[in-house]
Amino acid sequence: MKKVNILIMITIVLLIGVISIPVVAADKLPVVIGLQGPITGAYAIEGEMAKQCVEIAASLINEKGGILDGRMIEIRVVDDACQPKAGALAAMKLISQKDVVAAIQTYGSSVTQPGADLYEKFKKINMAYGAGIVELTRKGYKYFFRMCSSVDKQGNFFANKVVPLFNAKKIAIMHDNQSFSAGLAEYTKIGLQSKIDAGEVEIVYYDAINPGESDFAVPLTKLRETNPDIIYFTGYFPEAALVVRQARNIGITCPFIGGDSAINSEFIKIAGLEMAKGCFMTQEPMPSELSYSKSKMFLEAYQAKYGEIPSSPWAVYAGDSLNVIAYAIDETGSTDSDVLVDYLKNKMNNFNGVTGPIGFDERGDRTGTLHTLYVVNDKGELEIYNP
Amino acid sequence: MKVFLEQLLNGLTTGSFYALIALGYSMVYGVMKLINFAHGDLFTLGSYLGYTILVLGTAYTTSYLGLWGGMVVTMLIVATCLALVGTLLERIAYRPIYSSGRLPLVVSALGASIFLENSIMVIWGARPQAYISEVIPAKILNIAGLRISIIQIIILILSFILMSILYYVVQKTTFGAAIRACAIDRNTAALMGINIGTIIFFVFAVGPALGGMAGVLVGMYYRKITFIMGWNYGLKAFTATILGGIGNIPGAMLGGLLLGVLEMLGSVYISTAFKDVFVFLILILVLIFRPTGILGEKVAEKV
Amino acid sequence: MTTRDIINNIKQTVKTKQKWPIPVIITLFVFFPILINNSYIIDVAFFLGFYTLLGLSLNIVLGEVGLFDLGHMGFAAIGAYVTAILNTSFGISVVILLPVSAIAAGAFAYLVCSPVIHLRGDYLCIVTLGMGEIIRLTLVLNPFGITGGPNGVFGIDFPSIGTLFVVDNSIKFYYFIWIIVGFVVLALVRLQSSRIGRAWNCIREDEIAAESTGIDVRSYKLLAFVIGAALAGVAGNVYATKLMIVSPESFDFMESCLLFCIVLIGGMGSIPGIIIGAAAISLFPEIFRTFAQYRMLIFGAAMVLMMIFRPEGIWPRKRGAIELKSIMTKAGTENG
Amino acid sequence: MAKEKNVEIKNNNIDISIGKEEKTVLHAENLTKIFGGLTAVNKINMKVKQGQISSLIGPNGAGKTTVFNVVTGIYKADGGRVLFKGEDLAGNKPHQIIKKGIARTFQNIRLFSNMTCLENVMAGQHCRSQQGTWSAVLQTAGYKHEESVIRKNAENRLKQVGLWRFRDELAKNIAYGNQRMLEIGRALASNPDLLILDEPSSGLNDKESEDLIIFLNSLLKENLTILLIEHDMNVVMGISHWVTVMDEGKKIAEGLPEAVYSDPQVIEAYLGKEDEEEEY
Repeated sequence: MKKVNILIMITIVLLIGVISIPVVAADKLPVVIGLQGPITGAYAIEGEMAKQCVEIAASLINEKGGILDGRMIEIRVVDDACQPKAGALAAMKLISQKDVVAAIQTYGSSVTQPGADLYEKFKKINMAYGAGIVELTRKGYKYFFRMCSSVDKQGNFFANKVVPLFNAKKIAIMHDNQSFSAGLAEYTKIGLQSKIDAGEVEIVYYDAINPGESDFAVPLTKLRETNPDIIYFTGYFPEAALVVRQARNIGITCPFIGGDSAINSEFIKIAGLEMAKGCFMTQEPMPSELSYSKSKMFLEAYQAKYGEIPSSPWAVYAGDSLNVIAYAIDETGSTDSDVLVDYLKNKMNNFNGVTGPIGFDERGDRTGTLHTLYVVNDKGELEIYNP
Repeated sequence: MKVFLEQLLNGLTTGSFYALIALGYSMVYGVMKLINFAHGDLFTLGSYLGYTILVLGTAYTTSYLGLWGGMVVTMLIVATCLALVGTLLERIAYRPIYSSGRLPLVVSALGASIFLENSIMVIWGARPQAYISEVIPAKILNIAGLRISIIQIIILILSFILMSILYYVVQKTTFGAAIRACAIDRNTAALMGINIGTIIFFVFAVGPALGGMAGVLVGMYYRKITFIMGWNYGLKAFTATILGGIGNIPGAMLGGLLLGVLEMLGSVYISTAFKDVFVFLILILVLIFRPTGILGEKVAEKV
Repeated sequence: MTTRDIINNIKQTVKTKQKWPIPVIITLFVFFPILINNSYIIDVAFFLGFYTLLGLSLNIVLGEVGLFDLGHMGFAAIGAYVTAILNTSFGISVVILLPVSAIAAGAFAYLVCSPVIHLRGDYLCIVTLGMGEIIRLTLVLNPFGITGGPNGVFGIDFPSIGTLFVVDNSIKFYYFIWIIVGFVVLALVRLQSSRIGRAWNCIREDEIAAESTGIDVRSYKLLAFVIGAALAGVAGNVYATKLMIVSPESFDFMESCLLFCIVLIGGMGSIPGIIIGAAAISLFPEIFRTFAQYRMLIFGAAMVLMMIFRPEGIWPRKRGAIELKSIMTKAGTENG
Repeated sequence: MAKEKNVEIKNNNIDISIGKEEKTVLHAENLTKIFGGLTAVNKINMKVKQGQISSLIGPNGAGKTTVFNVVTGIYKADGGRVLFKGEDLAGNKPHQIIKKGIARTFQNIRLFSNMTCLENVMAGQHCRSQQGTWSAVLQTAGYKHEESVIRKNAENRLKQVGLWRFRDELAKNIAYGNQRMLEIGRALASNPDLLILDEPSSGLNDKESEDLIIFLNSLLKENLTILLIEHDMNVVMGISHWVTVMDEGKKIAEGLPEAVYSDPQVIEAYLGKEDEEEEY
C-alpha cells in the first residue's frame, strides 16, 4: 500500500505545481522576450538591475511604437538565483513558453552554461550579458551570443596595454576562485606569457583568496613580501574593496588594478574614498562613460525612473541585448531563430547600441568592444585614465 | 619573524571573533543539547543593527558621545536587541518542541536560520553594506615595525574583557555552577532546585548578545558586511566549539582563538586557498583522536 | 483543508484497503508527462525525483540508523564528478558510469567513515559536515586540473544505450529518474522489513542494547553509510547527465541541510514521508518563485512551523502488524 | 542454523536433577576492573555450573553489574580472565560473545522502545541468522525461509514469556513488568547456553516475582544455565543453587544459599547495610 500513498502525494503536489504556473497569455500580439537573471540570492542586485535595464530598453522601443509595425515588446523574467540547477529550470521555464522568441541570459558563467545547452537544444536565440569565461563560445553553439566580452580580451588588454603603461616588471595577480575571475587571471597569465619568455616581466605572485571572506591579511602579507610593481585583482568588488583597504593598511603602496567586476560605486563605499581613490580598473565602457547618442537617451530614461544610473555595466548589456534582438526581429521581419542567427552573425554590423557599435562574429562573441583603463578620481568617480 | 608576529595578531583577531560567536553555540548546546544553527545569522543581524545605528545615529553618537562613546553605546544597544531576539527565537522556534526530541529542534534551527538570513536580505537589501569610516577609529600604530590598527587592539581588548567576565560568571559564581550543572544533566539540576527557565533565558540572551557584539566588531574591522556572512562565520565558530569541546565554555574560547591561529598558519605555510580544507582536516583529526574536543572531559557510558 | 486532513483521508483509504486507487494513480503517474504537456513542469517533476532519490539515500543513514549526516551532498558530488570526468575525458557511456559512480561514492564513504564511525551524535554531524565542505572546496581548488575548478566540468553526454535509445528530453529524463526511484523504493521497503533494517533500527533505538543483542553496530553503521552514499552517487550521476554540467556550488552545505530537512519533514524512516519531504523542499521554491525574494523567507518560517505543529514529520513511519503479517503468512505456507 | 537450535530445544525435555551436573560453564579467574582510581571489581573468582541457577548478590555498588559488563564484553577486564566453556572471552566484542551463547538483560531495562514487541524478539535472533543485503533486496528463497524461521522462533519465545497478546504493541507502551519479561524473551531468542539476568525482579510486585521464579525454573528444562544479580533475598534463596556474595568489589562468601544466608560476614556486609538504609 505504501506505493499508493506515494503516488497520491506526488500527484497532489504536482497538481499544486501546475496550478501555480503563470498562465501563458493567449493574446499573441506582443513579441515576448525572456530575461533569465538572479532575482534572488547573493547576486540579486545584478539581476534586479538587469531587469530594470531591460524594461527601460523595452519601454523606449515601445514608446516609438514597438517593432514589426506596431507589436509591443513584452519582457518575461525568470529567476535562477545564480545556481546552475535553478538556471536549468529557469531556462526550461522560458523554453516551455512557446511565445517566448528569444532569451537574454544570466549573470555568472556556471549558470549560463546549462542554460546555453538547453536553449541550443530547443533552438532559441540566447544572449549572455554577464558570462565572461572563454569556453562558452568555443563549444560551437549556434544560438548562443555573448554581449559582454570574454575574459581573454581583457587579459590581453592588461598584458599589452596596462603593463607597459606602468612599465611594471614584477606583477602580482590575485583572483578569488570563481569562474570569471579565475578565468581572467588565467588568460592574463597567458597574455603575459610572451613577455615572460622574453624576460621582460615576471609574475611574482599568483594566488587565490576565498570569496565571501573578509580577512585577506595573510595572502596580502605574502604578496607584500614579493614587493610587486602592480597588483591585478580579477575578482569581484566586495573582496576587491577589502583587499585594497587591507593592502594599504599593511603598507602595500603599489598601484592596484582591478578587473571589470572589481570596481563600482559599492567598491568605493566599502573601501572608503581615502583608500579607493587612485585605484585602477580594466573595464569595458562604464555606463557613466557611455557617450553614444543612444546611451544618453537610455541613461536619462533610467535615471528618470530609478533616480540613479545603473552601477553595473552587465545590466546595461542586458538592456542592449534586448535592443539588438528587437532590432534583428524588426529588420528580418521574422521571429524564427535561424533567420535571426543568420542575420546577427552575418548581415548585421555596427548596430549602434547603448554600449556602442555592436556586431557578432561566427562564434557569437561581440566584436568591437574596447577595454579602457579607468581610475577612481578624488571625487570618488570613475574616469578614463589618461596620464 | 615580524611577518609571523603580524600574522599571529591577525590570527588572534579573527580568532576572537570566532570565540565570541562560538560561546553562543557552546552555551546553548551545553544547556539545551541543541546546535543553534540560527546563531550565525543572529551574528549577522547584530552586524547590520550596528551598521544602522551608526549610520543613522552618526550625528548624535559622534557629536554628543564622541567616537568612543558612540561605539560603546552602539555595542550596548546591539547587545540588548540581540538578547531580545535570542530569547524571542527560543520562545517561538525552540520552546514548543523541546518535548519532541532533538532532530526536530535541529530542523527548526535550520529553518530559523534561513528565515533570519532572508529577512536581513529583505530589510537591508542584497548588496553588501559598509560601515562608514567616520565612526571608526582608523588609525594605524607602528609598534617596533609592526603595523597594528587601533580597531584591532580594541577588538582584542574588548573580546578579552567580555570573555573574562563570562568566564568569571560561569566558573566562579553559584549561578555559573548552576549553568554547568545544567550542562551536565538538566533533569538532575532541575531536581536540585535550579530554575532551568532562568538558565535557558540567560543562555539565549547572553549567547546572541556576544554574537551581536562580534558582528559589530567585524563590521568595524572589515567595514564590509553581507547578509550571507552568517553561514561562513557560524560554520567556523561551530567548528571552534567542537574543537574546544562542545558545551564547555572555556573550551569555546580556546577553540575560537586556536582556530583563528590555525587558519592563519594554514594559509601562511600551506595555501590561502586550501586554508579551509586544512582547518576541517584538523577538526576531523582532533575528533578521531580526542572525540570530546580539547577541553571536553570524557564521560563513561553508564550501562 | 490542511495537509494533515489530506493525509488522514488518504490513510483512511489505505486502511479500508480499497484497491481502486493503485491502478488509477499509477496510470496517472505514468501518463503525467503526456497529460501535462509542459516541459518546465516535467523538469520540476524530474528534480522532485532527484531530491527523492537523495532523500531516500540519506534516510538510510539518518532515518534508519539515526546517524547525523550533514555532508551527504558530498557523496552525490563524488558520483557526479566521477561521471563527468570519466565521460568527458574518456568518453565512457554515462549508463556504464551509473554503477561506477555508485561504487565510487560507496567506496569513498567507506574510507572516510570507518575512522569516524564510532563518534556519537553531533560529533559525527560536524565531521560529516566538515567532510562535505572538504569535498566541495577540493573540487573548487581543482586538484591536478581534473575537476575544472569553479567552472566545473561540462559537456556531459546524455544517457544512451548505443545510439538506438537516448535519454535526451525532459520526458525521458522524467521516466529515467522515476524508474530508478521506483527500484530504490522497492529495495528499501524490502530492506526495512529484513533483519538488516531491524538491526539498523535497533542501533537507532539503543546502541548498547543492540551491541549486546548480537548486532555488530560498527559494521552495520558503515553498511548504512556505504549504501546511502552509493545511492547518492547514483543521484549525482543522473544530475550530471541532466544538467550536462557539474559545478561545486551545486553541492554546498546548504544543499546537505536541505536533504536533512527532507528526511525530517517527511518523517524519519518513512519512505512515503521522504517523497513528501522531497516535494516540500524541491517544489516550494519553484511554486513560490513569483514571491521572488520573500520566497526563502517563507520557506524558513514554514520549516519552523512544520516542526512546531508536526515534529514527527508529515508522514511518520507507522510500525505495526502490516509488514509482519505478510511474512507470517509466508512462514505459514512454507512451514505448513 | 537457527532452525537446528530450535529442534534441539524441542528434544531437550529431559529433567536435569538439580545440583548433580557439575560441569562448569562460566569461570571467572581473578577478574579485576578499575575505573580511574577505584577498583570496582577486585580479583573475583567464581564458577557457574551447567544447568544451575547461580546468583551474585551484594549491596549497592558492590560491583555486581560491573562483573556482568566485563563478562559480556562491554567493559574490558584490567586483570584476570573469563572462561566460557573453557574458552577465554578476552578481546571479544559483545555481539561476538552473545553469538558464543551468553545472553544478558540490563538492570535499567534497555529495549528498542519504538519497535514492536515481536520485532524486539526477532532482533534477538540477529546473531543466529546471516542473510545479507542482496538476498534481502532480491528476496531470495534462503532469505524468505530464514525470515520465516526467525518469525516462528520469535512467536514461540513471545508466547513463552506470555506477551503474545502484545506482539504488535510498541515496546515502550507495555507495562514495566512486561518490559522485563520482554527483555528476557529477547535474550532467550538468541538460544543462549548461559542467560545473565541483572536484577530481573527489581520493580516487580510479589506476584510478578513469584511468576518470575517459576519461569526461571522452567527455563532450566531447556538445558539453560542462569546467572543472576539479585537484591531480593527471597528470590535468591528461592531459586539459587549457588550464591556468590560481593562487597566493595571483593568476593566475601560463596556457597549453598542456606550456608551463605547464615554467614556472619554476609549478614554484616549485606543485611547490616539494609539496617542503615532503614535508619534513613
